[in-house]
Amino acid sequence: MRELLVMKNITKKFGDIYANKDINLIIREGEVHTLLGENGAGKSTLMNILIGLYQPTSGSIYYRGKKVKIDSPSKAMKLGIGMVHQHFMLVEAMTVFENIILGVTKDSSIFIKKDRIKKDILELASKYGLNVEIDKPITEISVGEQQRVEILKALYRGAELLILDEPTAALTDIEVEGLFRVIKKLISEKKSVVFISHKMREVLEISDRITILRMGHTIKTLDKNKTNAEELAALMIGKKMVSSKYKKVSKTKENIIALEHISFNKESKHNGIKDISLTVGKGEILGIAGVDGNGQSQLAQVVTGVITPHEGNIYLYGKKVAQFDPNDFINSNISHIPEDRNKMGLIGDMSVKENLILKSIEKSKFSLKKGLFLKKKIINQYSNEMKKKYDIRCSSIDQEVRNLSGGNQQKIVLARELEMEPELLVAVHPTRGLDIGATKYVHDKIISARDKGCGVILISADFDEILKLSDRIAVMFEGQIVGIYSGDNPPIDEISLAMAGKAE
Amino acid sequence: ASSNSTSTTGSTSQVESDDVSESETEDKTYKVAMILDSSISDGGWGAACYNAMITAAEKCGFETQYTDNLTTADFAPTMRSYADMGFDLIFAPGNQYTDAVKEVAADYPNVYFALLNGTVETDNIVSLLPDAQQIGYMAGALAGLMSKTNSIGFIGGMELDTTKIKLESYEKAAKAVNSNIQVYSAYAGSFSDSAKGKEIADSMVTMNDVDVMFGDASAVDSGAREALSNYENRYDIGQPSDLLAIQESDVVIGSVVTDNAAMLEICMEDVKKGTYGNKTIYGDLSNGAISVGTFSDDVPEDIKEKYLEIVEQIKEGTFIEE
Amino acid sequence: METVFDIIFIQELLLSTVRMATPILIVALAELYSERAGLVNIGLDGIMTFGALSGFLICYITGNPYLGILAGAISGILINMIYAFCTIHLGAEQIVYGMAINIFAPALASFIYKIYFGISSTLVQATLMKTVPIPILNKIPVLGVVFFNHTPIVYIAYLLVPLTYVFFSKTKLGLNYKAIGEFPKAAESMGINVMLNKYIACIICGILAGIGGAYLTTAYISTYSDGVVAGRGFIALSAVIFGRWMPGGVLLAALLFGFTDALQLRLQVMSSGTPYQLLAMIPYLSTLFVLAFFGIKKAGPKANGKPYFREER
Amino acid sequence: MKNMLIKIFVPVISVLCSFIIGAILITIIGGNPMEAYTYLFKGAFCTPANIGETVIKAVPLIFTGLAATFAYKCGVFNLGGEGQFVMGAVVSIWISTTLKGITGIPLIIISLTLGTIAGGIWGAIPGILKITRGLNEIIVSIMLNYVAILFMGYLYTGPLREGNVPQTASVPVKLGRIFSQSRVHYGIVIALILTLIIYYFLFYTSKGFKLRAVGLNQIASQFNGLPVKKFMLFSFIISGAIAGLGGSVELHGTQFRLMSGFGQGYGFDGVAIALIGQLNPIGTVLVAYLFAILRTGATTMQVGSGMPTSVIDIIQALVIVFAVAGSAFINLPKIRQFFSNVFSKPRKEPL
Ligand SMILES: Nc1ncnc2c1ncn2[C@@H]1O[C@H](COP(=O)(O)OP(=O)(O)OP(=O)(O)O)[C@@H](O)[C@H]1O
Ligand SMILES: Nc1ncnc2c1ncn2[C@@H]1O[C@H](COP(=O)(O)OP(=O)(O)OP(=O)(O)O)[C@@H](O)[C@H]1O
Ligand SMILES: [Mg+2]
Ligand SMILES: [Mg+2]
Repeated sequence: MRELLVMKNITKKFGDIYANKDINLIIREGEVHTLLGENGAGKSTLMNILIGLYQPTSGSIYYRGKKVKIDSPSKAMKLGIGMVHQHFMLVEAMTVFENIILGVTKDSSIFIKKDRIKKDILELASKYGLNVEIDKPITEISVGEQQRVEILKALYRGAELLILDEPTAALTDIEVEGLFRVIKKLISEKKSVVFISHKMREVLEISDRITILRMGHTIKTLDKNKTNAEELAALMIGKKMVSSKYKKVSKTKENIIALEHISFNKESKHNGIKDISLTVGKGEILGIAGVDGNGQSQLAQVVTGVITPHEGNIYLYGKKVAQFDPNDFINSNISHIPEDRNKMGLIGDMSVKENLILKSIEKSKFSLKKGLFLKKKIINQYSNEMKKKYDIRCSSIDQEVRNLSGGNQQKIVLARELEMEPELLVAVHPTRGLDIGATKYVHDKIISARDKGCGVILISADFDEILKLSDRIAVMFEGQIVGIYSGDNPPIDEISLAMAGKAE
Repeated sequence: ASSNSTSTTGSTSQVESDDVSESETEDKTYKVAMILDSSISDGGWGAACYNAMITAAEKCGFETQYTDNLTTADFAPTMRSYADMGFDLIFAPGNQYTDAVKEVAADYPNVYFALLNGTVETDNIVSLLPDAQQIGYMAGALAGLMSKTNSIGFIGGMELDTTKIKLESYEKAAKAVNSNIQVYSAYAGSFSDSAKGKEIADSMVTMNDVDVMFGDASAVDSGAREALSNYENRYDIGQPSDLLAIQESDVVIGSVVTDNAAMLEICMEDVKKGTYGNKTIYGDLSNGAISVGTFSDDVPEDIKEKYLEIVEQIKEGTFIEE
Repeated sequence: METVFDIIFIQELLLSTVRMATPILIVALAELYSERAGLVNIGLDGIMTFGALSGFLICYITGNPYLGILAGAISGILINMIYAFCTIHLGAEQIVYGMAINIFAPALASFIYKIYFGISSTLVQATLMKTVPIPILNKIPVLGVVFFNHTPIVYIAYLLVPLTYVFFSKTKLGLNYKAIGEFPKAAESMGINVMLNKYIACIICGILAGIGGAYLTTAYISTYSDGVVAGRGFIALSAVIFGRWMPGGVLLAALLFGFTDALQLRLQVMSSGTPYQLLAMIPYLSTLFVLAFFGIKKAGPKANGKPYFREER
Repeated sequence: MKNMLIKIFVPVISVLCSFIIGAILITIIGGNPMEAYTYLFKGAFCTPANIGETVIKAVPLIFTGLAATFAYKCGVFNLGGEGQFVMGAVVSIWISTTLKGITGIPLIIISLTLGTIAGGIWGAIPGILKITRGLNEIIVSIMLNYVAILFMGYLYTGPLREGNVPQTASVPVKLGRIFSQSRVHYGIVIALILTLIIYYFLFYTSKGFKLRAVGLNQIASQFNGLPVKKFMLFSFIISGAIAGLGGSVELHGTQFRLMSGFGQGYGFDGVAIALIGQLNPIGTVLVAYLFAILRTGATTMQVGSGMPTSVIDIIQALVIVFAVAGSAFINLPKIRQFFSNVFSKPRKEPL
């Protein structure tokens, strides 16, 4: 196979930090090349250099044998490089259609020839099986669909080299299968794909070759057929990793929370929840399985007091909730790992320290007289303790969390929520975007919280995760609970059908 | 620029005594400064006052300086700076400066202050008081005589006391010469928003058929004149300068001229003689501080004559008995 | 006295509304273009003042008001480049630079005027732009006078509204432009040149705000004095928010300001007993009431006011 | 250490730059820059009286600057400082001239307190409209500025007018002067104490911490149990109250009565000062003082050198332009990287 792209000795510094150091990467024509590495290893940075968003501190890029300087994304587009970014690059105020044609200069007309372009896009979409509702605003489509829009965007620009930075992080298994079909179709057309994922199963399924990055360095490039999951994991984190299997428990009698006929309907019929009744007992994990976009977010927000249900009641420790206010729920020992850590969980411009004590600053441990005096020393000491205990990798506890990698950000949320010693933990996509080490870490923590008697509502689009952790599994479809199954030897096929709305 | 800054570092409470002795020597160059809250290039009040100072200073041999566009909070500090800098006379053209003048004057007994439209008399403050009533009467009489529609207008900038007196006597005088006269008035809320002046005049003409206007709002008045120039037979009376003597206009029919220079001259002479203080210099028709400006051809001879007669009565105080 | 609902009264009121709304409309459109690219510019008053001065000056020198408008546009660009460089390239606080322009530009204008014209007891007059009635249309009763008997700048201002609408919702460039104010990083990753577009936004803003100022001194009145702009820039700023960042809305807002101000002046003339300050509050209070009644939750372009650097996360 | 150096170095360079351009300008119009700047320096620092004038000038700017700082810290854009400042003064003058039977310090205290409350109420209006009706606070607070100023105009020409000048009566009791040589009054003490209180509140109490959190990320704050709307309203009210107190202090300390132009421009000055001071109360005070130096110095410079007033405004604007550009410049990612390359030991592995 011919070489399509060569990155030679790429180095990128951010401030004092080397995000990439002397990285070498060769992409061949018609291959799926996977980048594997821990959170913060420098994968996204390297790809952002390739797409022209970042300028490398040093190093050179060769495309089809010619040395190129990619100084802007439009330059990359001209070369035929397209990228689906880890964080969606979608303009929320616009429709799917507008997002796809943004910045495209295919024909010279000033006006947008809507009907013709739409036809083109829909043709392209059906060719690759990317099903999108083209006239909907971005805010009204599900995460999975947003992902498809991102891919369509790149394809519509005619990418020959498509970079997919963690495209599967927010997708369900069914959606992942769809994505892989797209990738295979691209490969069959002699196009190349750079694929980034933390999920070993996917990596082994789709890749041709795998390059491992660790701490900004290239460790090794391997042939998929000549390696296995254990070797990859070991190369990635620099040591052997033991995967764990968790034991399941059965439901106790004591309910922590009980939902009775809860309904919430905000905008569209897809966006709400309907007549949900659930209980979560002490020391059990209730997994909520379902295709993302079936009301899971609303469910999580109802049980943490962020939104007020329109109908139905919630009982906490047997007492009816009168008023929905996040603070009351926090005071009732309910912890929340929200679905979007940047938007909902963390104050990006505040320090690690400040985010760690965001909820507990007025506790007598950290302050006197209702917060009139803060015990700064104790706060510092506590934060450093947390940094160690939860292995939060940051330059200091005073670093702004905005600048941390996703995994480390998630650890801060986890530390804050678990240190409250909650009686109910609501965890939404707790490992989205995390590497295998961090994922295992989060799983261990959730299990140990359960073992201490905490009830857990685990909402995840990752079916494997649900199966691995849940003691009971509830399936959500279009805002309703369509079935509850035991987590011990669950009927996987039946659940899958239920998730797709095909339960009998 | 000033050259004798060496002796001006005196503290607020007392100006150093050698300044005083210096002021008694003959070859001293006297200096006058003016402060202003609007712009001296406003083509109205500010410009008129500035020009008055220049004229008077040329006659009396004073050096001049000015600071314009001041905010209220800066009145006093600016005058202090002038006092510190060795200025002999400070000209504050408006009664809005009264407080600041009083305050600074108390701290600088050897610096003299001339307060236009003021009502204060102390050892070092002299008030200059052009007779606003006479100005209003003169404008009102001319407007009343000239109006064919029996509607006349008035635009004020801000509700200054002098403005209110002018409006009041404008109305009285107009009614005295033509009992059918209706007076319309409005305030622009500004001395500089010419566009608003144009709108006000326009609405007065179209809505109330006003055909003669008088204004006390500087640059706003020039906007009003522009509106009037769009119509036939609509006139404006100018003040405080003799507008037709400076610029041609098909709208202005005459001006009520206030000669602040004459009053300032008296102040400057007093400064030189060392007899400053404790008086109010009235400006009116009798001492020439107020006078009739150039007429335009639109004013018929008979009206002109009649008007000059009335002005004579105003001067005598017999026009409208109070 | 005439009745309030006299037809002439209404015609004159509307005519006055159109005239008074025009400078606000032009400048509000300037701000619209700026904010759509994520740049909040509160220096409109300053740019207008400088536009007013240079427009007047050129009109005075050449005797041609149209050259005056052109000069206003060019000087608007020049002044706004300070803002552009500091906020786009250096990512400095936009509000501060707006403030700086509001101090700087009027001072410079005042300075130039004094140097050039000296101090005279009347304001210097230049040529006033003539109205160009639109044939046939201006014969329509009432409306003909109200809408079709103005200077070309007025027509252009009102034409800009549909043009702006078409630009933002029907053209590719407009779509790309909007994306910059919403999510510059996404726009950049789509191959749109964010920096360039932001500069273009500043140029358009400078041109329109400069024209808005020059309009005052060449087409509205024919004199310049310090303070001619009289806070219209801030009203325009409000009009953009009021108009929900849409050209049609901005037009409505400008007309509302113009209408209430025109009405207020007429009320003053009619009722000399009422303190004028209370009547002068009408435009501001009615804006507040209209807003409070309808309530707008729209927040405007998402990245508005935020600096953008390509390599920042 | 290196940060401190840069932090001091850059403003100095920026101010120097603006002075150089100013000097060129002065030379062009035939002035003598050295002489002009000497006056500037003298005007601001030379005598106790001049230093006093500078402090007096800084007082209202500190208040409006703090008002803006407080609001911005909570993420709300209060552009209504001027209106709140004016309303504070309006209520103060009304109370202090109509309240019978109370004099001396108690009257001042009552007057200042009610002025503060008035500012708070005026500030609450945009806050309430924002959290209940979703109105943009910028437009509401700008409209309220105009209303407040017109209302003040109505009062001093109408009901509260005294004598034949359109202005109110003078306050019966004035804030005392601290030194005999200058007009500096106790307002500066109030301003500085307030600064410390705000500083302590924002950075050393839990409520201040939460308020900052709300200012930085409202959604996350809501998810983490912070009462977002309450904090926003609270910060509007406090911001307005600070400005109102400022108006009241200015009235009792320097102006003594209301007249045309009272409080003009202080609101926007405050916003600029707060932003240049990096939304830090202490920074706000320093920048307010710098503004005051420029202004008192500028008055003397103008008076002494006889240049048009506008030249001074131009130089002032240049100082702002350069000072802010300077600090923005060193905060540029590229420049920060350059500095870190120069100053720090190379080769640091990623985390
Ligand atoms: N714009 C930036 N400014 C400063 N530091 C950055 C920036 N982008 C990345 N970094 C740092 O560079 C390092 C590599 O980040 P990068 O996002 O490339 O990691 P990654 O391998 O994609 O991780 P993940 O799996 O979490 O996506 C991290 O330490 C990160 O904090
Ligand atoms: N994989 C998919 N294929 C096709 N359509 C999908 C897919 N996933 C979701 N959708 C559709 O996307 C639409 C919008 O979903 P959306 O995310 O807005 O709702 P939601 O997820 O229920 O709400 P929330 O985000 O609060 O969970 C729905 O019509 C949903 O059925
Ligand atoms: Mg990444
Ligand atoms: Mg969802």
